[in-house]
Amino acid sequence: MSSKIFKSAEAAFEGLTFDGMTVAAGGFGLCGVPVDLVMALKQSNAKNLTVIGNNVGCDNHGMWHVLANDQIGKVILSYAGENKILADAFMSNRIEIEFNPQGTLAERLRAGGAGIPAFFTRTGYGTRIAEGKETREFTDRDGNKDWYVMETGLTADLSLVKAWKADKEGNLIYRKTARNFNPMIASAGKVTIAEVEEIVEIGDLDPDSVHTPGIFVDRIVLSTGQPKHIERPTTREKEAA
Amino acid sequence: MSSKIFKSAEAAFEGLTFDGMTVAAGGFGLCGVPVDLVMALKQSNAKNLTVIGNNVGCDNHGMWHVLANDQIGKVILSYAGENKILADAFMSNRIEIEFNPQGTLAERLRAGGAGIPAFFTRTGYGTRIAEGKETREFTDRDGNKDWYVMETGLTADLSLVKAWKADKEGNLIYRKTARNFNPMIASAGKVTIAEVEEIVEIGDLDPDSVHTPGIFVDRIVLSTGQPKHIERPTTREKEAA
Amino acid sequence: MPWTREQTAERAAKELEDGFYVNLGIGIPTMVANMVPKGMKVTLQSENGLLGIGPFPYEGEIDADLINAGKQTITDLPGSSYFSSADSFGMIRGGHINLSILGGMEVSQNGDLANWMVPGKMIKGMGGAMDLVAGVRKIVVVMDHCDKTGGSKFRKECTLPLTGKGVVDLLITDLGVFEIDRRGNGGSTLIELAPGVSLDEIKSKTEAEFKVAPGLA
Amino acid sequence: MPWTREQTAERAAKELEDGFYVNLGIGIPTMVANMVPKGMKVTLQSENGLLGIGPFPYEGEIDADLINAGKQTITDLPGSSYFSSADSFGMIRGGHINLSILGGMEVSQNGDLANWMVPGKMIKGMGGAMDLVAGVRKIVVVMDHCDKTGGSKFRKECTLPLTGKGVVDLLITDLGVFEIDRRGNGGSTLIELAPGVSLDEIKSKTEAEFKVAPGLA
Repeated sequence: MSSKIFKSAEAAFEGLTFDGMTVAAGGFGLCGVPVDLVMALKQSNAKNLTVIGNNVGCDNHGMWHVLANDQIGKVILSYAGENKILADAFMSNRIEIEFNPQGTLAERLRAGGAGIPAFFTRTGYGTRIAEGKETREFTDRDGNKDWYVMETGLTADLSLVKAWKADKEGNLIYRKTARNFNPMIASAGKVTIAEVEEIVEIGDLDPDSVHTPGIFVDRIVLSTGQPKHIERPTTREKEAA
Repeated sequence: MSSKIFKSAEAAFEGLTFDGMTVAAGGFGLCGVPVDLVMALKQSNAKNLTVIGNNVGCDNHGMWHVLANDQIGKVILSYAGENKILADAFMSNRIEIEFNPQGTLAERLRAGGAGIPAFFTRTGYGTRIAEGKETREFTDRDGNKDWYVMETGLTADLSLVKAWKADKEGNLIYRKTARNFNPMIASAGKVTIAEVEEIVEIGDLDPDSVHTPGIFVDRIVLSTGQPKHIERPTTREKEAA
Repeated sequence: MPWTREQTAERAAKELEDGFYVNLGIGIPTMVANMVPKGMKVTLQSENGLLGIGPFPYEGEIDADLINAGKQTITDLPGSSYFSSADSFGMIRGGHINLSILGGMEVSQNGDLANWMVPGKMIKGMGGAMDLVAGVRKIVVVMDHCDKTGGSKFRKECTLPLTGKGVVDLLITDLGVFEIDRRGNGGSTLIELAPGVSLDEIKSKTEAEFKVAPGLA
Repeated sequence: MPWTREQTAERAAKELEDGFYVNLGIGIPTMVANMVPKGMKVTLQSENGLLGIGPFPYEGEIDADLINAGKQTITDLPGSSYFSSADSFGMIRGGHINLSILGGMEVSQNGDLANWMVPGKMIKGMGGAMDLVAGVRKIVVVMDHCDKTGGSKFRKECTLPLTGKGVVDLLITDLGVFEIDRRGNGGSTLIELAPGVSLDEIKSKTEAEFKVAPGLA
């Protein structure tokens, strides 16, 4: 009986990377990013990657390191802000960016994981996003006729996700808004590696509360516990007593 | 601030039913069926209903009562077994049955709730289920070309679901395999009523463990606690000590 | 006198109704969060996966795993729920959010909205804006009436790339409020003027064609 | 001598591999659950929303909220997880289940399967069968070689309405085992004979065309 648990991010990467591969990584901004796995991707030095994620890191953080190492040929994302290297590479045509509406990107990844090759969405109809895509009219539940755009499912050769807890079956539980794109990305990978803050014993997770069933997770590594960065720490004043 | 909590299934139905309406109800066999709500649907006496569900009750249970009361004109389901009235009505052309593969039905309801008017699935290609539907070839993640069938999203005028626990926001948690079709049906209703075994205080549910966020639930009723029936009670012998 | 940013937000807050689920964009729309009338229950959604946004945390209580769509640290509330981005946009696309209040760069008289890119400049991306305008039941756009050079941002046709076509229901600027009949092809109607703003002034500053509601003419 | 039901199930169990996620149909396939070799980890999925099916419960410990796709009461295991029908069939359709073992009424030489309806009889419905054969990586069908009147159920073309077109990878009958190259159009190949069953016998009882693996001829 082979174990899904690997000693380190590097060990978990063994045999998985190749030039030209597609890698999907979870996270929204700096929240819920598998930072150790992303650094292992950098260390793999695999080139000409297509990277899928809501964003590809931001200055000095996350997937930015892989970008700065000149490993990425194309990114599929919804948001490219706060990332100077990406902006420079894009403006000088050294990288291809495929912009996706955030919900469309999330749904494309879910579809890829769920065996849905294509679906229709109203999002983006009549905009640049719909150019070159099939469009079609459907009637919604209120009887309104609207035009919809056909979008395709997305899968990845390798998916990297960040979770809060895992058990040894690979069942995952995410924490608060660090869940974001991770569940769909876990399901969309041919191989999925999960970086987690805690590995618990079989039976310690409530089976009704598992977010990602272990079937979607091939390898698990315990996070090295790098501090979590925050893009925009925002607080309020304590009211006077 | 109006409350989502109603005193009884009958009270929760007020103003919601009309002849010719579409009603979706959760449950798989007799598991996870909103039995009080289904009886309230019977009492409403609304006629010529289209009913969506994995099955429409089985002999003497659940939606069978609504069927026996001659309220249903069409059913959209994946399984019609163990239901003599349905079989008789179907064989004598008194009811229309639209058979759906179970996964296609589940996905159609999810799609309806998520604003996806249509999607493609390999399920049913080359079978009777695909007759009259658009088909198309796509390449999967392994490079295999396959033919897929276009299926449409489903919504309902009224959705009836069964959950284990609800808080006053309408956040729902289901229990074990009683979850089944309930989450998608909750999302696919113009109006959704939840029948629950326990109503807890705001803040008593772990926000990371909510299955159906309250946004999908309009009205909540506490179950009257009818005994849960089991179609095929199956046990094993205790091993000798 | 044109409305201030705060007054514009207050006008937008009048679109809230009891029991509404609402998504607020960045900037003036965010200010609406603090303007919910007493006794009214409004639940705020953050499209990165939270229903029930609470106030900003106290210092020392910030949680890196709990941010809003603008990447600010926030809190949750009793009765909140978390979900994935796919489920979040299922909510949005499926029409379950009652109202979204968003900023804009340009709005056209038939309800087109442009608010995501300026050609020639680095594109940050549309994030969730295209999904929100396509899916949310009612779209309210809040923006300055004119750009920095005095040009009208409420136009016959948008000149910038669109975020959505025929999606805006209500446009609130610092000069007034326009209803847009985006489904019925009834065009735009001026329904309110900021105090001290004349019909002539708003007409002279608007490229879009619009009707004027009775009582304002 | 043809294989018994138990022996057929045992042959099907040889398709299990360590770490596999497996969905078992009703009847003979269900028997495979008890034939997992020691030391091999196999996780059983129930398409109504459970990964990690345990044994049947002891009397007095049955739970109406915990059933399998055949509506029998079951148990879960440490490490199990529950999910919705949409997520369950996402797993199935998305190719995450390694193996499904199902019963059949007819199989064709190119891998078509019929197992859900007989025209003129009441149709119970296909339940999850069409999704399983369309989505699971490897489909093994277990069925009697002949019907009650001695007619071949392994045919050139199915006569009954299909459950899936070109979906069966391996057919195990009481007389032998056939590999079907459903993607490569390589047709069917007899790869095993039940003990005491001759090549002539299986040929005489089979309508489908098939090659014979070296060593069996």
